[in-house]
Formats: sequence, C-alpha cells, structure tokens
Amino acid sequence: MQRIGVFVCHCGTNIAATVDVAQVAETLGKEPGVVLATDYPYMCSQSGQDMIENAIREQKLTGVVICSCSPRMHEATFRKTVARAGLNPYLLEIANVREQCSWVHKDREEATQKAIILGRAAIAKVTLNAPLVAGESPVVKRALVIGGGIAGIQTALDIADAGFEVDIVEKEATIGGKMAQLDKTFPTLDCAACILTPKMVDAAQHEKINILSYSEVEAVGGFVGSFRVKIRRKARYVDETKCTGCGLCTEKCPQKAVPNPFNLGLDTRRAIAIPFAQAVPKVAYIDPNYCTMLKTGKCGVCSKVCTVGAIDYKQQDTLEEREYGAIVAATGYRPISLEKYGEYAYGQSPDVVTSLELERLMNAAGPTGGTLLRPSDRTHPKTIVFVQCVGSRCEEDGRGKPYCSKICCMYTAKHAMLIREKYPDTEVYVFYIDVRTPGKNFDEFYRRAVEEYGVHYITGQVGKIVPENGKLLVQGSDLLAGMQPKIAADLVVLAAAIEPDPSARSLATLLTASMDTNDFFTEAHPKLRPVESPTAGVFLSGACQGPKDIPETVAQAGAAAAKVIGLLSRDHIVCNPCVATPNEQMCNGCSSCEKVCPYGAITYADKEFRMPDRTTALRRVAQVNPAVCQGCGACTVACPSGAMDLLGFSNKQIMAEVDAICR
Amino acid sequence: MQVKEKAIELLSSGKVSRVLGWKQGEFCYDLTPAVFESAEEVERSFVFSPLAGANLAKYLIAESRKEGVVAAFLKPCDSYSVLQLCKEHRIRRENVYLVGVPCEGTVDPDLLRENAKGLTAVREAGGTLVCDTLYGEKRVDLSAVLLERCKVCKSKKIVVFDELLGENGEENPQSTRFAAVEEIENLTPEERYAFWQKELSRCIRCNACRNVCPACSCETCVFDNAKLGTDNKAPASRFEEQYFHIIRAFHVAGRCTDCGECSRVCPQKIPLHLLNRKFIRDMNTLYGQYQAGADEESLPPMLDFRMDDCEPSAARGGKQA
Amino acid sequence: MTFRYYPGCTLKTKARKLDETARRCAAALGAELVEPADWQCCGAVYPMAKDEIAPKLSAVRALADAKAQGQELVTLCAACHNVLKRTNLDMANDEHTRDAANRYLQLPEAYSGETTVLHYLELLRDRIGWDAIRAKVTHPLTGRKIGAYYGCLLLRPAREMQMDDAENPTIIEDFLRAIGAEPVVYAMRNECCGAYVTMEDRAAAKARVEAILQNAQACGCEELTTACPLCLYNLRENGGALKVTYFTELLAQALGLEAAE
Amino acid sequence: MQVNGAWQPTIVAFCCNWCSYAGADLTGTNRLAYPANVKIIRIPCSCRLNPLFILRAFGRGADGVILCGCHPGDCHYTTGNYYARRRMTLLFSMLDFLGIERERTRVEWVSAAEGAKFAAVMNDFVRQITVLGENKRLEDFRCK
Amino acid sequence: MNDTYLEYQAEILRMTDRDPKRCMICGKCTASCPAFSEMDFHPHQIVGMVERCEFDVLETVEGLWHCMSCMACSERCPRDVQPARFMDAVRQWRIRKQGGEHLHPQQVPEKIDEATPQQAIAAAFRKYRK
Repeated sequence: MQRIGVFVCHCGTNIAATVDVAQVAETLGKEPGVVLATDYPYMCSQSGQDMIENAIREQKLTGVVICSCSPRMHEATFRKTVARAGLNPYLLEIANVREQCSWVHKDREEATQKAIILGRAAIAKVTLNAPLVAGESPVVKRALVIGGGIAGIQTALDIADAGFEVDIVEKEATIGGKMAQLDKTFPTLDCAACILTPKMVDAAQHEKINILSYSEVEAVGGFVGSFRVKIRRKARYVDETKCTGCGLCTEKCPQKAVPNPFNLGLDTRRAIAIPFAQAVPKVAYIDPNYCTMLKTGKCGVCSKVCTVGAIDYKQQDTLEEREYGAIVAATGYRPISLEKYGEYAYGQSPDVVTSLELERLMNAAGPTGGTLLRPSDRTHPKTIVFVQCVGSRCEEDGRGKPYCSKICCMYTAKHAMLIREKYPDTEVYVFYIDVRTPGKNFDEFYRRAVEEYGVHYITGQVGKIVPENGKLLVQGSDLLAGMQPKIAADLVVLAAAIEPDPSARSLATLLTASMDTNDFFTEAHPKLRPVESPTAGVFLSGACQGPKDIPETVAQAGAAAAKVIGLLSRDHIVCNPCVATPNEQMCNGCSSCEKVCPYGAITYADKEFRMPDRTTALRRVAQVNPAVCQGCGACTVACPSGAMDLLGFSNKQIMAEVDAICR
Repeated sequence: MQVKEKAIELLSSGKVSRVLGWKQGEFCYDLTPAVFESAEEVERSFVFSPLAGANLAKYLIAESRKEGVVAAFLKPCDSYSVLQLCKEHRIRRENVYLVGVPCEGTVDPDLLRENAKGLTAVREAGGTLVCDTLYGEKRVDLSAVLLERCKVCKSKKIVVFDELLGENGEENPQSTRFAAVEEIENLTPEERYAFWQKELSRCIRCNACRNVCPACSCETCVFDNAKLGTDNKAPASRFEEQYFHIIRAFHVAGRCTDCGECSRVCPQKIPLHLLNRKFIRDMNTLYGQYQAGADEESLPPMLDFRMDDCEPSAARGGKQA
Repeated sequence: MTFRYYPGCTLKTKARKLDETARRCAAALGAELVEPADWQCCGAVYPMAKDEIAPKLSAVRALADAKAQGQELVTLCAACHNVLKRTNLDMANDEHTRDAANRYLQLPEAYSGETTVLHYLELLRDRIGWDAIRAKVTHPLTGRKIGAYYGCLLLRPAREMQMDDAENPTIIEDFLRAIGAEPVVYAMRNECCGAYVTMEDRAAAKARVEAILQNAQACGCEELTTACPLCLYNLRENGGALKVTYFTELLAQALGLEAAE
Repeated sequence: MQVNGAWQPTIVAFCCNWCSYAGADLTGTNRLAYPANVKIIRIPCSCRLNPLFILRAFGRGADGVILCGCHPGDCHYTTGNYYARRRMTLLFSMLDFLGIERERTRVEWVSAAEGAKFAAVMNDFVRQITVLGENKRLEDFRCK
Repeated sequence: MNDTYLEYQAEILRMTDRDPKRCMICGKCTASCPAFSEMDFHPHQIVGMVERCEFDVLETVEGLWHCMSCMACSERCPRDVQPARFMDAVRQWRIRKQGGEHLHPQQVPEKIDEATPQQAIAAAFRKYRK
C-alpha cells in the first residue's frame, strides 16, 4: 500500500502569490495513496527539510512529492533529504510549480488548477517509482588533455602536481599553441614567450606528464573512469628519441620556399624544421607536402647532415591505445578566415593584416626581427588603422560569428599602445563599435592608450578599404562627429573574430560531448558547472568553451584540473541509476536498440529461457552496461516490443503522467 | 512436381529433418503452411501451387530453434522476410536450408471463387487455373485472379537461398505499388479521415494481421502487455483501432518488407498494407530508397539519421485542407 | 543550347552595341538567344518595399514566358538582371507576391518561380565555360590591361543574385583572362557610380565616377569594361579619363567578329 | 477540458531535460507568460518520446501534443534528437495520412537559452489548437 | 507616442520585413554609403528613426533622395538589418503620403542629355514617383 507525502512550497511569495498553496495541498491530500499533504514557506530551508524528514519517519512514507521550484534546481537537495530519512532517494518526484507555473501564469485560479494537475502527475509517477541503487565503476588514475596550448599545459601541470599521470595530445609538432605566437600580453605587457616557455619546459620535464606532440585523438570508447582512447602519432620522419634539436638539418635543407606557419606565412622556412626556437619537444619534423625526398625520392640532404641518424623517411603513422579516467578538451581557438571580407581588401593588399599577424610583425622572433615593417615594401608604417569586430557580433550567413570575441578590444589597445611607445611618430586610429573592458585593470589600460599614448579611437565601423598608390584609403564612419572620415593609412590591422579550432567538432563527436551552434563546447551548467561538459568525465579548459583571454584561460584550466583531480582521487565512481534496462523475457534480440545507442552500452548474450510448454530455449537478449548507459532512452523507442525500458522514466511512469494531465 | 520432389529428396537424403511447406487446408482453394517430418508425409499431403500464398518466413523463427535442420520453400516475397528476420537475429540461419522457388504471382481465393462459382478443385497448367466446379470445368487466367500485392509485384528476386529451383528473377522498379497510397494522399483530410474510419471501424481485433506478419514477431506484443497498461483486446472505441494499427505500422516501419500478408489474411478486408506502404514511401522519399530484407547490412531508416534530415514540420501525409 | 533572351529597353536604343555584340557572340559560341515578341520594360528598379506588386508584373511576364518555353532566361543589362532575379525569388518564396501577381496577370498557368535566370556572364561561365571560349578566341586581347567595373546591381544583394562574391568578385576577371586580356583588380570596382542619381544630382555622380576612375588608373587599368548601360553612360559622360566598353564588345573583338578600335 | 462551462484545450508538452525543460525554466525565470493549458512532462531526451505516449495523450483527451528538444546537433546525448526527428516526421505524416489534423502535433527545438522562444512557441501552439477546437478524431470517448 | 506614428512604423516594418531593433549602431552602413556627403541624415540614423518612431523628422529628411540604392549598406550590414530597404520604404512612405511626386515629368528634359539611357529615366520615376 502506497503512503505518499505531498509537500507544497510557498517559496516565499514566488509560488504562493500566484498559486493557492493551501488549496493545492488540500486537493492533493485527497488523491489515492496520499496520506499527508501540507504546505510550508520554504521547503528547501533547514526547517523545511527537517519537516520532510520527520514526516517520512513518522508517517512511514513510501514516496514523496514536492511541489516547488524546478527539479533542475533542488532535486539533488531533496534527494539527500529523503535519503537522510532512510527512504530511497529515487522515491521522490518534484512538481515544478514555480518556473513552469507560478512564474508564467497570472491568473490565480488557472495557476492553482495547473499546480494541482502537475501535483497529480507527480503523484501518479511516484506511485510507480522503484527504489534505484546507483552502481559503481573503477577509476583509471590517468588523465588525457587534448590540446597543448596554455590551457592544456596549465591543466596538465596542475593535475600532474597532484600526483596523477597526464598525457597531452597536441596536433602540432610542438606544444605552446597560440600564446607562443603572441608578442606581449595585456594588461601587464609582459612578454608572452617569457611567461609561457618556462611552463612548456616544466611540462616537458614533469615526471608525471607525457607529451604526445604531432598526434591526434582518433577514437574514444568507454566511459567516465575508464575511457579507452586511440591516438594517432603522425609520422614526423624524424626519430623523436634520437633528434637532439641541433637544427643543422633546418639550415641545410635545400627546399627554402615553405610558408612558415609559425609566422602565419609572413616568411618562409625549410621543408624540415623545428617550429620555433623554444619548441617542446625540440625535435625537427618534415613537412611531406614540400620535402623533395618524400615527393620524388631524390635529395636526402637532411639525412646526410644529421649526426645522430634521426632522419627516417620511411616512418609511418602509428596508433596507440591508452586508458584514462578523465579527459580534458583544450582545443582552443583560431581567427576566422577573412576571405569573405572583400571590402577590407584582406588578401588584396599585403598591408591589410590580422591582429595575430601583427603580433608576429612586432615580435623579435618574427619575420621582421621585431621592427614594425609593413609586408609590401618593408617600410615603417606612419599611419595605422585598426578595425574592430571584423566578423564578431555578425549575424550574416557565412561571413562572421554572432558572438563577441571578447579579447580583441584589449589586444588592440595593447597593439596601439606598443606602437605609439616604440614609434611615437606613428598615428594610430581605432574604429570600434564598443570598447569592452570588463576585467581587472582593463579599462585603466584602455584609458592609458587614449590618454597617455594618444591613440585615436573613433566610434564607428569601416565600410571600405581601397588600396591606391601604396596607401590604404580607409573610409569609415565617425558616429559621434557625424562624419565619414577617409584616412590614408599605411597599414590596416583587422581584429578578426575568433572561432573554435575546427578539430573540436570531430572531437566532440568522439567524446559525445555537446556543442553549441558556434561549435564551442557546452558546459554541464552555464553557471554552476562551467568546466564540466554534460558528458561525465569530460572537462573543458580554455577557449574551446568560449572566447577567453589568458588569465581566464589559466583560471579555467586550474578549475578543470581540480575537477579532474577530484575524480581521479576516488577509487570508484557512482553511476547514474536512471539507465535503460531490458526485460529479458520480452526481448527479441533484434539489435534495434544497439543500433541507436550513442554509447555502445548495449551488448547481446544468449540465454536459456523456460518456454510456456516447459521446454527451454536459447534466446539472444540485450544486456545494458549500466556504467556506460547515460539514460537517453533512444533504445526504448527503437525497441518494438517495449522490452527496453528506462529506469526513472519508464513507459508506465510517463503514461501515468500523461493520464494524470489529461484526465 | 519440382517442389514436392525436392522436399522428398531433402528428407530422404537426411539432409534436413523437417520441411516447411504447404498442405491442403479446409477447402480446395485454401493452402495452409505445414511442417513435414518424413518423405511419406510429403508424398501424402504436400501441395504447392499459385494458391500457396502464405509466407513461411515467420514459422522459421520457432522452427530454426529446434533440433535439426529445417528446409523451407521461399517465394521471392518470403525470401525478403526471411533475410530481414536473419538480420534481426530471429532466424538461426545455420539451422535452415532455404530453397528458392520462382513465383508468377499468387491467387486471391475470393477472386478465384468469383470467377469459378461452385469451385471443388483447382490445378495449374501453364499460367491457367483449371477449375472443377459444380457446373463443370472452368479455365481461369492466373493473371485475372492475382492478389493485389502480386499485381504490383515489387520484386521477383529471391534474396536468400541455399538452392534455387529454376531461374532467379529481377527486382521490378516499375512497380506501381505506391499508386494507391498516392490516391489517398490526394484526398482532402476530411475524405482521408472518412476513408480510414470506414476501413478501420470494421476491425474486429482478431489479430490475424499481427499473427501472420513476419515483422510482428515480438516475444510479447505491447498490446498484450498488461503490466504496461497498453494491452487491449476488443475494440471498444474507434480510438483503439487507430491506436493499434498506427502503432503496429510504426513498430514494423523500416522492417516491413511489404509482403502483403496483413491484407491477405484480414477477414474484414481492411487494406492494412497501405499503412505500411505509406511509411515505406515516406522513408524512401525523405531518407533515400530502402527495401527491408534486401540485404543483411544496411541500417534501416528508423535506426539511422542524417544531420540535414527534414524537419517534422515538413511531414505531410497528404493534401492539406 | 537555346535560351530565352530578355534584352530590356535600353539595349534597343542607347545601348544597341551591347545587345548586338552579345547576340553575335552567342551565336558564334553556339548558344541561340530567342527574344520573345512582346516583352516590356522590366521596371529598371526592383521595388524593395514588399507590398509593391505592380512594378514587378512585367518581370513576371517575362519569367512565365520562359517557363512556358521550358528555357532558361538570359539577360544582359545589370538592372534587368537585378529585377528579374529578385522578382523570380519573390515568386518562388513570397506567398503574398505570388498570389497577387498570379491573380492579376491571369496567366494560363500560375507562375511560382520555376524559371532559371542567368546573366549573360553566367551563361558564359556556367553554360559555355571559360575553356570553350578560350578555344574559340581568334584575336586574343593580349597586353590590354582592363579593369572590370561591376557596379552595384550585378552582384548585390549577393544572397539573392547568387552570382559571385559581392565584395571580391572574379567573374569578369575570369572572363578577361579567357579572352586573353590582363585583368586589373582595383578596389572601387564594386563601388556605386551614382547612376541612379545622375538625373537628380549630376555633381554627386561625377564625384563618384572620379573616385572610381582615379583608383582604376592608380592600379594600372588602361581601360574599363562593364555590363551595365547606366554605368557605362555615367563613366563616359561624367568621367572620360578611361575608355569604357561593354564586355560583349571585348568578346566580339576576341572572337574576331569586330575589329578593335 | 471544460473550465467554467467553456472548452479549453489541453496541451501536453514533452520537454527534454537538458535543453527544452531548462528553456521552459528560463521562461519562468524571465517571467514570460504563456497559457496554463500547457502541461510539461520532463523526459531525459527527445528520443525518449514513444509514439505510444502521444497517442495515449490524445486518447485520454489531449487536444495537442508538442515535443521540444535540443536543436539538432546540440543534443546532450549527441544524437538523440536526430532519431526523434525521424520518428516524429514519420508519425506525423501517418497521422495526417489518416486524416487526423496535422496541426495537433508539433516539434520545436528550444535550447536552454531560448526562454523567449519557448513562450512564443507555446502561445502560438495554444492559439493554433484553440482554433482547431476539440480533438475528436483521436479520442477515446470512454476516457471523457 | 502617437498612434498615427505607430501605424507608420507598422507600415514600414511590413514593407521592409526587417527588424530595426537588430541594429547595433556599428555605423558600417554609413561608412559604406557613397552618398554620405550629400545626405543630411545617414542610413543608420534612418533605421534608428523608424525604430524610435520619429516620423516628424523622417517627414523632412532630404537624404532619402540622395540614396543611390547601391545596396552596399545592406550587403555589409553585420546584423542583416538591410538599411537600403529602410531607405526605400521610407521613400515609398513619403511618396504615398504626399500623393507622389518627388520628380515631375516636366523636370525631366532639362535633366537629360542625348546619351542618357531611358533606364535612368525609368529608374528615377520608379524611385521618386508613385
């Protein structure tokens, strides 16, 4: 016999102002099976929870219904309350009478009636709830960090410092990421390399960290606590264990016309190269698209000059499979392609550059050795125009991104300031829509650019850039002055929007982690679980989750590491008990459920069954691994016989809710 | 007769321990599926003719789980059902020996009886049915009395077999089997509703369609599941007829080979196959051509997706009001 | 290959050259252009206000005629091209315009955007192909540094015209390359010449043309070519610093149908 | 449903836990109104929606059924809504084929951030069902 | 706000089928406008006036007649507001409201020369007359 308790929360006046809570309690008290129905100002308060606990004990309740705020808010809280009273925490249902009733309806009578109906549905469901016990599965004490930029490096260092093994998988030949390409960093103007390279070295030397550079994740299986990951180690045609990084090969290679990706193609390098001086690992690699030996079989200069015999033209990609307890995505960002912005003449004139290209043009290790020279004729630009929001906050199809890229306002202030500092005779103009500086010392930094360095900020966008006679005629608008300024510039710098690295999309599929419409990874909760992906055991670090500057990235990297450490320090993890479960008596073994399972949680076994005629028969039936199943329910609908059901959201429970609502 | 001789040969050589075929039923126009365990039995009562409309596939689920090998004779239609059931791991392929039999169409007994009143016996002779009737011998052209499914035959290809009697046929992409579906789609919603009310309200929930359907081979049907509260037996309200037939069609969607058995056995002559064909046609047009049972590997449309599938708002089952 | 051909009003009077060379070149390239007997002016300006139906009707007539013939509709004047393509999209996608236009015109068969509209340049690129043109060139325009002047109506709005990248177009440059000339890219090639205000405010139009010609000359253009009669008029009458010809004239020269001046 | 002697539509909205249910919560947090006729049932994912539930709802007297899930590509379980999309497309087509009003069923993709969209969709759907009137073609009169 | 103005606004929104609220006042339209120096008010301002229902000002705006309908503003607008449509719609509204005639046929001869294509005349009438 069911003994159900109903608790109606006032939530102060949040619910009680629109819903007649007393009437709800009174009406629901008459429902079959309900032995207690009461209301209380704040159910989630200590005294409210005590009241529920006491009622469970005193009334020997078999099920609890709480009419309150959304279960997404307090389901976990009340489950603990129920459990403290000795009742299985899954014998609880919450009727959402705040977000989905009192807050969206104005008429008191209507809202009260709806609250009663929602309460009835919860009662109907809880009557059918079964006590659920969450299973446990073991944890492999090793983490995988995908991406070796500042986010990945920091996450790996923090995890490793806590004593756990970490592998960093980086698709490029060195770790370091975008930060390694930057010149200075805002708002302190420290040199990026000076603060990054020590961390790169720390990572390389850490006994718990294993760097797999020039590698990519190819497949991910398993689940939180024991992921099985296949990693492709791309052939670099250089034996990583033998190469000393002396660099002789990179000087002797006769193929000199290779666009240098580290300098964004602003200069060239050889077909065999070490990405940059402080690369980690400091090992050469051959670009097979340019290497004469690999393309034609004739050359072999690098092999001849290498004193340790590290060159191996026959090297092949290899696959490694490893197990991990947790995975961190740190795939980062890149600037968008500006191919579609013909009005800004990017690609038409070499003197229209992106901000990242400007970083290289100002960097001592860059193509101009740190002297700011414009690419076309290697002269000092005297007038420089910065254009903000190129592709950011843009809702056009196929051109830009709808979001704010967040970092551009600050790095442009930095660029403008550095240029004015070093070349006071240069005039700098910044066309902007808004200047966004919500960070510590950020606005002060921007104001310094204006007040101390005399950078001209112009409110308005640029409409067209016309290259003519060695100048770039910039036509913009100055909305405050009501003018259409035309500036003859020597160099134009476009603050290109940033977008997630394209490798993130396929990685998300491998990880079954979800993404938003812009291909940024989504958080488990935008406010309360910002570094976890909704997929258990997968964490997010850095700009793969959204545009971020370096301090934010490092903070998030640490937060993700803390979550990973928390997970890895446990021997077992508790699984979600609301998983699919097959009724073997009814299962046809047809494999439909297996085909739609995104997690590979379903396998089949041949089992003996007693038939109605007392004979036994061998039948193929589905088996669900409860540690792998995430409880989506796709299988339950694919199953024609209804043998597959979902605990906590069973066919019968949902239909009981339907009946209660429609009656 | 080739088929019968093959059955005798298979049994007497010991190659198989049982043969699944047809025997004479209650009436001369009614051939019924039967299992034969000896050559003598076959000799005595095995019958094969264009009246052998019954699809034997479903029987193989149980038969293939018994001791020994069972042989079965498959018309092209039946072979699709068998392959589909193999794909669903329902038939144990290693325990069955499949003999393909080409088919020129099967007879609609009702049509035959209309064409030959007072029918007492019937035999086939090269495309003609020679009928003994109370009023003397009558010859009826086979093509005149075919079942609807055979008139619009989708394929004469036998897709799975261990042995073939005669030549294998071809798929027939020119089949006009969806014409009847389109006809209904072209009605107004009111007319469509009236049409289906007229048809479905005759349902007596005898479950013949379910029992004969090779795709409806669940260990327990949802409509028999008292625990779930979805069981129902007699149609007490028009809702239930729709409920049962929509869900049944939905459950077999992507698995139904369009063998037409549901309509063949319906005692109320409800054109149930049109529901299945509607699903097949929608899946073909929206998600690409798919024929259930044509192979063992392809993923049925209901268990598959494309990122750029159409939205449900695009779903139109016919003309709009 | 047979196409329906919509010349438009200006091509029968002030821009005869454009019409005439286009026809001769098409014939030489194996494309037959059939002009309907009773076309009317397209309206010259696409009415952007959604409730303006009447100015779109004559365009619908031309489109429906092409549909009845089962042919693609080729047009040449940039303005006609703009009006025809956008009206066609409205007929396909905008229920209100479609209903109103069909009710008004009472065509034998209702029209709902079935016709494909091609600009003559698209005909050259997508139906004939640059390689086929290159093969037919007998008098390549070797050494001539020509700047393409696109103007506005040929490309914009890009989403509707579906012809080329509106900010960085290549179709005329590709064409110039195919006939052996040396295309010169300059940024003002898709900036407005002010043709629409030339009657109202000639000074404004003049200023625009000057800026365009200055940029073209600075970038090394020795002559300009265009597809729009109004642009040509404007560049000639309000400018004059550079020779301007219709692209079809250049094609005719390259094919040996007309002597270079 | 009869309210004060006048008919009011009963709408069942199945919402996936991760996007649409959260979106509906956001509608509340932002105090955006929609009619009280809409009653939400929480399911883990749009792919949990069995056609049985839809027909059951209609049988028991629902006048409209709407499924809300994550936008395609954004499913918490990666692929669930893709399956739901196919299933609902085919089911709706079948209902239409049987002459049951196509407009009584709907699928909308509502993300956790689209509180305003949720309200707009529900307002529109209730209006649509109110115009259609009572569900007569797919009701089990014994349940009335 | 006065009801007539709200009606005007509704009419213009119907004509443009665009939402002026999407404008973030980045000024890219105005930066792209070839007729900037001839105009008293500029494209982003026209969009803003429609949004704010400032029809008293719109009634007197002269910049409308200097717009070259080159659609550069629409093409480059990052928010797909399409200012050119607003220009055209406000122009239509003005013409319809005052019963037409920004351009009179009598004025035409003095404005053209021998080579003026009739396209220019047709265009002028389409834009400036009802």
